[in-house]
Amino acid sequence: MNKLYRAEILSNKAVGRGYRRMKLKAEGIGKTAAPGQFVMLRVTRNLDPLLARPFGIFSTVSGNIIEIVYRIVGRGTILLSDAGPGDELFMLGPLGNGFPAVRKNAVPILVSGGSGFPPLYFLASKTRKRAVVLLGAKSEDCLPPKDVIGGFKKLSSQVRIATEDGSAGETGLITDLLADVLERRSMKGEPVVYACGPNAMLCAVSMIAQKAGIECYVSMEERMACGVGACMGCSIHMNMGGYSRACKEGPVFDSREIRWKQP
Amino acid sequence: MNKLYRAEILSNKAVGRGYRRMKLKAEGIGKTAAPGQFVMLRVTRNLDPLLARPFGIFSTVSGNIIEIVYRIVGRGTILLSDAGPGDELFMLGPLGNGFPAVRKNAVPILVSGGSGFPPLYFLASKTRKRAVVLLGAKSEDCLPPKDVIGGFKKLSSQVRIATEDGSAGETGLITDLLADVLERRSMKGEPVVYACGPNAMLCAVSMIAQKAGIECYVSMEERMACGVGACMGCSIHMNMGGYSRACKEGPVFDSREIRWKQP
Amino acid sequence: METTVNRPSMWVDFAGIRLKNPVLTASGTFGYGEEYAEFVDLNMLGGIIVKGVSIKPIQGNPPPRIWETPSGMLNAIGLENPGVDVFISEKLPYLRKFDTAVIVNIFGYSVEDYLAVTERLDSVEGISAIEVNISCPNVKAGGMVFGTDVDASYALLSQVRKRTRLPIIAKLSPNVTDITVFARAAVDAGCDGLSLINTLLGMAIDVRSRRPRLANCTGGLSGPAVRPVAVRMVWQAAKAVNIPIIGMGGIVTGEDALEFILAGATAVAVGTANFINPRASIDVLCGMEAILSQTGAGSVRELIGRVNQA
Amino acid sequence: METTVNRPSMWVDFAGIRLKNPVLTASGTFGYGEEYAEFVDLNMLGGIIVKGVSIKPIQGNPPPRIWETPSGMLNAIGLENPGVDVFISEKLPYLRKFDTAVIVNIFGYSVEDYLAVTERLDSVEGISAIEVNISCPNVKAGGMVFGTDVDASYALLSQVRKRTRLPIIAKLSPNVTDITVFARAAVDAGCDGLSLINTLLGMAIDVRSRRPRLANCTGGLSGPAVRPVAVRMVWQAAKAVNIPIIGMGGIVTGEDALEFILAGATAVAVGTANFINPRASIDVLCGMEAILSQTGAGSVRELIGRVNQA
Ligand SMILES: Cc1cc2nc3c(=O)[nH]c(=O)nc-3n(C[C@H](O)[C@H](O)[C@H](O)COP(=O)(O)OP(=O)(O)OC[C@H]3O[C@@H](n4cnc5c(N)ncnc54)[C@H](O)[C@@H]3O)c2cc1C
Ligand SMILES: Cc1cc2nc3c(=O)[nH]c(=O)nc-3n(C[C@H](O)[C@H](O)[C@H](O)COP(=O)(O)OP(=O)(O)OC[C@H]3O[C@@H](n4cnc5c(N)ncnc54)[C@H](O)[C@@H]3O)c2cc1C
Ligand SMILES: Cc1cc2nc3c(=O)[nH]c(=O)nc-3n(C[C@H](O)[C@H](O)[C@H](O)COP(=O)(O)O)c2cc1C
Ligand SMILES: Cc1cc2nc3c(=O)[nH]c(=O)nc-3n(C[C@H](O)[C@H](O)[C@H](O)COP(=O)(O)O)c2cc1C
Ligand code: FES
Ligand code: FES
Repeated sequence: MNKLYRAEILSNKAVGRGYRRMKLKAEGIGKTAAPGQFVMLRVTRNLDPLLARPFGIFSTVSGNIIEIVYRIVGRGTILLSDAGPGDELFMLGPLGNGFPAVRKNAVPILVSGGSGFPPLYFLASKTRKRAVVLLGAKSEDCLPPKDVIGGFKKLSSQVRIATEDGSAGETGLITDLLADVLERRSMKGEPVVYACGPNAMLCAVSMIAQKAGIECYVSMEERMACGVGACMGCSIHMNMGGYSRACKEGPVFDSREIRWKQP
Repeated sequence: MNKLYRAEILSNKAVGRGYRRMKLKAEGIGKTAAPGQFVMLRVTRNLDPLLARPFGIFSTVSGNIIEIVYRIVGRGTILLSDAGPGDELFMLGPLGNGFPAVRKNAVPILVSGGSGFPPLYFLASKTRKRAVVLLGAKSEDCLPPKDVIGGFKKLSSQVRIATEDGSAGETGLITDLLADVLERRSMKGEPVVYACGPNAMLCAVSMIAQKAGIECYVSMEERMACGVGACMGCSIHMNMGGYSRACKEGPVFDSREIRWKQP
Repeated sequence: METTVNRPSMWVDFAGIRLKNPVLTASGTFGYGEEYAEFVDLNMLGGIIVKGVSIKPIQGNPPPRIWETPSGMLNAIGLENPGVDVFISEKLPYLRKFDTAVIVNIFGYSVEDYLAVTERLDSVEGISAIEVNISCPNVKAGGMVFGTDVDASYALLSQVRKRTRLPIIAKLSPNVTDITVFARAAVDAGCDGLSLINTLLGMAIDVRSRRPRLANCTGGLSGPAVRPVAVRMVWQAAKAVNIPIIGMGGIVTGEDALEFILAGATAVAVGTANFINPRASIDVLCGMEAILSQTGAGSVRELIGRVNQA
Repeated sequence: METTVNRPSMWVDFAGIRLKNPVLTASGTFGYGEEYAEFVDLNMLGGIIVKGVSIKPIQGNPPPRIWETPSGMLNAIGLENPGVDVFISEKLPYLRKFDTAVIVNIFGYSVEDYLAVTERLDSVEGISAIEVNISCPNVKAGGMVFGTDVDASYALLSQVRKRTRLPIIAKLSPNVTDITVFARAAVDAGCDGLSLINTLLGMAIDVRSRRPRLANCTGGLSGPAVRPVAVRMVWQAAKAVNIPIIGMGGIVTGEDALEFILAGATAVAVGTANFINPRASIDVLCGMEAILSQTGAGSVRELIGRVNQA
């Protein structure tokens, strides 16, 4: 159930590549949090910047502690990076619908573009099935922090990296990796794709999955004001027509439900 | 000359009675600062609260370090109290016209109401003449912090305290103290009053000085936006008609120049 | 807390509707109640003004629909809603379970639309009043035209008036030269109350992509940034007419709300603040009570319109 | 810094006045230049729009004159100024020492007042243009009446037009239903340019003393809070008329300024931001240059009105 907390910051450390890792303490938050769900954090007690910021849950350290990993990209995340242990933040969550549970016969393929990895990391750590992890970025410095990649390696059967400029891993797009993995079908069981990243990348990934005729779940990013389904600000265009709310029906959707804007 | 600084906070300590003492480092700020002058401090890098806050200069620790003593009364001063050593603040100053130099034959009588003491403390510490210091407040917890009162005692020939509720010092208004001091004329030399505090109190003080036929200089508080004479927001009604700017012609005025609003 | 020592009386009479307290939630910022029911005991609210409903379902505008601005936000939701029938069959029954006034915000693209929704609602139970939105800046075809043309406003409102026994509240646009003209027109049309302000028409541009931040190009500005404009308009309108006013625009605290009451509002609505704090409406109520008892006021009613001009 | 690699060309032609760059300072927020000369090299500015001058000296309103609001401020200065003669004899000579355009903002309480100031200024050297303030919300007798009545605006502006050879810029009020009507009226009256926006009429109340925060009761809202409204109005006006526009309202950064340029402004003015940062005007200029070169624009002129609507 969604809750409003005054969460206490336990730690807020720079972990490289422009990312920070923040531990937040709030009674019971860790108990219900599921992979793909997110929290809304207010970054100031004043009125500018006004809106709370959404962040995917990266891990549950305990029943009362969650962790987020965020990238400093603007005023809100700069303020967040100024906060220190002991400071309190208004936090709302866990919010939204996460990834569906990984089925017995399924082989999860986690596809992360840019800073889309946090919910996938949570998923990898929560499912017993060893996942195939594909990490893509423009260049090395846009990849997840090293320790996060290390974590993925421990949690998965295989981690493959692609950068567009070849500064790390294989040169090319993450979609190339996905296509390759699906061709080989090296793993036994039903491959299921779980993806998070920029919408253009999610669109491409879902097309590949569709061609391959396999399930694909995507976590969508949209600007949010309320995070609880009230403002209708975070709408995602649906195939059935009309819109769904990323914060309420999403952020995770079956990729086939979404009306993708072809670039 | 006024300067715009990125001042570094050296310390920001609670000193009791709701006050904090902040040391600010800025190249050369201490060299020109005169008693009665003030600085404008921005309390955030964001846009709410928007305006800088004015604070009188309490002391010059060195040519590059000044000190202010501020009371936490609202959002801006709360933010200020959150700042820590190493943080930088946009600072403008020293601003305005301070108290006229204390003449040889003069006996300075410093009259402080509520949180009006900082510029008077600076004056006391800068003049060789030993001053008579009168401190008034509603109740004990509205008096200057203990260490500040201690400082006044070192710097002056006499410190008298009055509280309206009698919780400290003599019971009554500070104007009673002033009247009493002036009656006695115990001190040799020309008494000159230097006052800072709420406008109503400054009005009363100047009336007494006028009756006694002695000079009286008052530091006026008015809301300020720019602090440099551009916005015309801080106007003080003058006897000659029209307005003067507290930030530019003031904050210190000869009390006879001001058109007091009689309560 | 002092506040509980002698709790001030908070009920107000708004056009014959007795509200247990003056704190409502603003249309479009509180859904149909459900979304916030897990954070707020809806029974504590003076009332809920629901998201605008139209005769037919409306999809709304393409995203992006919102953008943050200094102490405010722009929105161009485009009045997405499931239509009045779904509202009545699926949303209203839920709201009726609570002991709070339900005010239904309506709009349309034509006079006929407005009248059809009005008639539909007139026949159902559990509605305290209808708030007629003649001021949505985000619907090209409708809303705004009425809200910024005084004759059109009058014509629309007097027709709506004829179609229902329910109290009707005209929600006015702030995007006008003289709010009092529209306030008087609403009175002449037989409205029982006024709501103001709706959002100010605004725009933001991404200077790198050179595109508007909203797919709709322009949107409605709300939040604390607009409060001074809202307080001024409520003050002007309250001096001009004798029907009660629901004041809104940037209310975040009880102090903010009392500014509107002193300016002449009988009730207030909390909007954007719900987004940054789901319990904002309750915090506003408690804040009002605290200040009232600190200042020794026996009831909130004493303060309505009581700003004393020096 | 990248910016210096290939510096974009920043000059603009504003109604025949060549500005070395599009960054001006807004009337009433930069005094007559002196106050900020110790922080800013005035030669770096595209121009200075001076504090409004009237035919006779004006004392202005009693204090308090200002109040801070969320991301903005209210002011009711009441157009305090020493009068046009003192301006010409004491302020102008100082300004003329700098290599920057001097635009004189004027106002009055009657048409005659406006015309008298205009004629007085027409005869002196060193003035690039006259900005006619028909929109000050803080002067009961004058200003606003013209600014919110299109016929009065037209009548006033066309008379002013006849009294001077100098380019005249109409400073429009944002407190109107349709800005384009007033923009067109200014064009018809023979104005050479437009300035918008002036402040939005607002109000704030001290809920404990129950008094308005400003002695004048209402005041003008300025600062970042109003920017979305200002950008929208500049965009609407730019589409409606072909004379150049000085865009202003909440500009704090170069990015903010470029929003106005893309919306259709040829130049911009920095106002309230000067108060929170005396070097704001220069920071805005540098910020614009930086973004222009990052985005590969050769000149600021390329961007004027170039917002592309999806
Ligand atoms: C469901 C969800 C989960 C997310 N999880 C993470 C995460 O785990 N780690 C992480 O680093 N980032 C995550 N993001 C993106 C994160 O919310 C933005 O980076 C952040 O809001 C930027 O705020 P800012 O003030 O620093 O940037 P600014 O650009 O200054 O923000 C301006 C406005 O745009 C909004 N905004 C900016 N970028 C985004 C974005 N990508 N998505 C949605 N709104 C945006 C902000 O919320 C704010 O309202 C997530 C976004 C969503 C919707
Ligand atoms: C020349 C001068 C010197 C001052 N010196 C000191 C000092 O040495 N120590 C100290 O504690 N205080 C001093 N003050 C008062 C101090 O500026 C205010 O306490 C402070 O601005 C309060 O800000 P806030 O945001 O916490 O309060 P808020 O009430 O939230 O402020 C709201 C607005 O009102 C203004 N404001 C509030 N109180 C005052 C006030 N008393 N005078 C002017 N503006 C005010 C603020 O600047 C802000 O714009 C001085 C004021 C002036 C004009
Ligand atoms: C996201 C959003 C949606 C809104 N939808 C409606 C609506 O459907 N009908 C309406 O009359 N007003 C609508 N409004 C306007 C609000 O009801 C309110 O008048 C305005 O936001 C000012 O109040 P605030 O500043 O407290 O938000 C909406 C406002 C927002 C921010
Ligand atoms: C303190 C103050 C004084 C002003 N005085 C004038 C004036 O004399 N004439 C005028 O046309 N505009 C005046 N303005 C309006 C500004 O020129 C500008 O149009 C408005 O403030 C919006 O810009 P900003 O948000 O950047 O301040 C004044 C604004 C402020 C804040
Ligand atoms: S963010 Fe408000 S509905 Fe999704
Ligand atoms: S604060 Fe601006 S003129 Fe004094």
